[in-house]
Amino acid sequence: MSLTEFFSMGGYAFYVWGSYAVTALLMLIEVILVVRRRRTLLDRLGRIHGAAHGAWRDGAGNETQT
Amino acid sequence: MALNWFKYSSPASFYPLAGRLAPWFGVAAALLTLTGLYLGFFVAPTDYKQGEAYRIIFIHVPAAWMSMFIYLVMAFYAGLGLVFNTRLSAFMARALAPTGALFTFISLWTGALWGKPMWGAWWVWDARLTSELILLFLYLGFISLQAAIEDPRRAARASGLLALIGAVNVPIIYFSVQWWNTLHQGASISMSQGSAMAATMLTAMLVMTLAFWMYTIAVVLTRVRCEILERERHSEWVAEVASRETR
Amino acid sequence: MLRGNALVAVRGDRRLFAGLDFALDAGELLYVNGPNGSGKTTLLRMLCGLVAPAEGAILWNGEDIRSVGDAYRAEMVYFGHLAGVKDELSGVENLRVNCRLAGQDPSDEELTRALGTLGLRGLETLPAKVLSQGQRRRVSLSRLLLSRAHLWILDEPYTALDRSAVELLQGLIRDHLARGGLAVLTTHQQVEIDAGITKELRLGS
Amino acid sequence: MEMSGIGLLSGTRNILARDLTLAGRRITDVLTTLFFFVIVVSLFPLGVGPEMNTLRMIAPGILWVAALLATMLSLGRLFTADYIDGTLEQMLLSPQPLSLIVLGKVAAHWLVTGAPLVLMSPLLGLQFGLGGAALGVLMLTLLIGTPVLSLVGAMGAALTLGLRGGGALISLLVLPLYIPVLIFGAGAVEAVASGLEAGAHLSLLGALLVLALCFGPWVTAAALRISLE
Repeated sequence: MSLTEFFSMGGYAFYVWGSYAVTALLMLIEVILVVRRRRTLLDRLGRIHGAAHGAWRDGAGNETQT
Repeated sequence: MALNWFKYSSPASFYPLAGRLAPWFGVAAALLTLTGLYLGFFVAPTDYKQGEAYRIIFIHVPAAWMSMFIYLVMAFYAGLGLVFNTRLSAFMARALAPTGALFTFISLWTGALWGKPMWGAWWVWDARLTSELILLFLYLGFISLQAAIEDPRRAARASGLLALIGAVNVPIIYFSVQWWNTLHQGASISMSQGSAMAATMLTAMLVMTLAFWMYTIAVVLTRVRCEILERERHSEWVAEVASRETR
Repeated sequence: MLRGNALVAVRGDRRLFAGLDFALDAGELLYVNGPNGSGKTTLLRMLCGLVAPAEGAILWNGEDIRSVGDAYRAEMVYFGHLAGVKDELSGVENLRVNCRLAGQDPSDEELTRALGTLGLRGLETLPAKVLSQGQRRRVSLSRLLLSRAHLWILDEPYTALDRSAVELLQGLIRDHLARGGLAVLTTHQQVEIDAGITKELRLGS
Repeated sequence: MEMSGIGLLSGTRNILARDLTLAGRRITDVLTTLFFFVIVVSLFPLGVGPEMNTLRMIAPGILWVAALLATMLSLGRLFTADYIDGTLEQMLLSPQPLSLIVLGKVAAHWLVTGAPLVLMSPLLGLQFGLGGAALGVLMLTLLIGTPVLSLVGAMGAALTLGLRGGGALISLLVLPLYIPVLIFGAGAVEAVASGLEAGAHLSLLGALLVLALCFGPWVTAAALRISLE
């Protein structure tokens, strides 16, 4: 089986690779989002605990965006 | 592994445990995915009826299974949180929802891409696809309700109750959709009909399912760690963690 | 009779109070004060069983109010910020609905008399939407007159009441305490109640 | 103690009577739901075309979906007024079981929204060329099905109480749960219209009603306690 043959998937390349590509992409996005959420969270917490304890309270929790 | 359940049901002690476990699940997910893809693309034979297009099932079916499993696990944690008032269970339910919705969407997407070459239509009102669509609505309802409530305690309890209502209704909805489908003689997407599934196909599918599980656990553990940090940000131990991990 | 043990209240992310203890017996008034946002209303809603304490327990005759349930609610009346008066119903109808919710079924005569005592004679059959804010509070307060509850929980009851209504309400509380009832009260007005034993609970200090 | 003499269902009856009185004095609310139902159903022929055979075929689905939407529209009112004026708080503090009070409220809701739909449906069915037997079954399915809509809708209304954008949210929560009722309800009418038996549909619809009656008020009561905390 040649490489082109493999990628053509017997004429169903669009459907097969479309499925796999979107799945991979969505999972990748989810991982990136989760990792980024963790980074920003730790970043904020670190800044707060460097300063006064509890500066980051009240409201929706999205202030102190210095 | 003799885990002391009660010790790890407190967020403060679950946090480091989850942190140690998550990378291992991530590695397991990657290895299993590679194995599954190898089996699916190079070992499993071409289906004599559907040609190469059938290879979509190696993600379609596992994703569909995951979407239902995750809903059940989520409802289980939600129930636990409501009955025993444990915060960790509520965090788990909340962390599971986005991944569950993701798999539901993937199963719908791949279902459409599979249906087009097989039935000549992007969407057929097949019982399974329809149920999957409704499941997506249930996930979205859960996520939106949680997002709409500001008080974290009310959000956890209200969405927990909603997850339980959903879990009771899922079998009823599934049964009614099946009934509706047979009455209207709709198309049925089924692998088992006609083509007997080769053992290697089944193996590849199971390996991919396992890979999705490992992925889910890794992502959910990481997300639950974020939840814990956010909710407990005023406590002493979070202050310690923050100063340790940001350095 | 009513005990609070090591109560902790959390609202959203904020800890309103912690380690709060109090005890209240027959004929005693608990006067809860503190600045805005110190958790007065939360404490009172906790005492009703509407809000669960984050930690600690509230005991009625030695039993947790959460396990006593309906029997506790039968012995308690709560008067909060919201009047619980329907615009479309008349004074008598409003009072009757409220009494029935509390498990009582007073006659028309009793209802009219209660409303009359609160200075609403002649207005009993008008829909509540034509009444003033103060008059609506009076309609709502009239259920205290018919209530046989042992425990009164009153959150800012003097709001929107005129001088005479405040005096009337003070009289009601005084009589209630004299009969051996219990009352929990928050208020911003400086109001003296010269009956029974008054205990004070300061929040937010 | 004072409770003796007043029956267990007195809480249900009192609230039912009160809500009916209130609905009587706010009659426009009742009519709004009914008119909505009539208008939505009447729009379909304009969109689909006046071909009677097509209309007859889609009639059960349209009438049922319109009934679903009309019920949805009225759910926002179920607890909101009582929540805003503080009556709901008093209901939670009542010594009577909250689930029975909820049952009274749901019964009133059905009487002012569901029941008029049931009565109006044969007229609309005629516009779509449904025959006598089909009209009868249409009424019967709505009679059994609309109480389920009220009972299930009450759960959603209780969960979204006082939230911003509650109206849109409630449809997202409740509509998926309405699907079985829609399937069995419309299915029964369709079966009869094409000369088949509808017994199985009707029994399943009845089973849904029993299930909703047993658990609905209880779950709604739990949701109300969560929402008012």
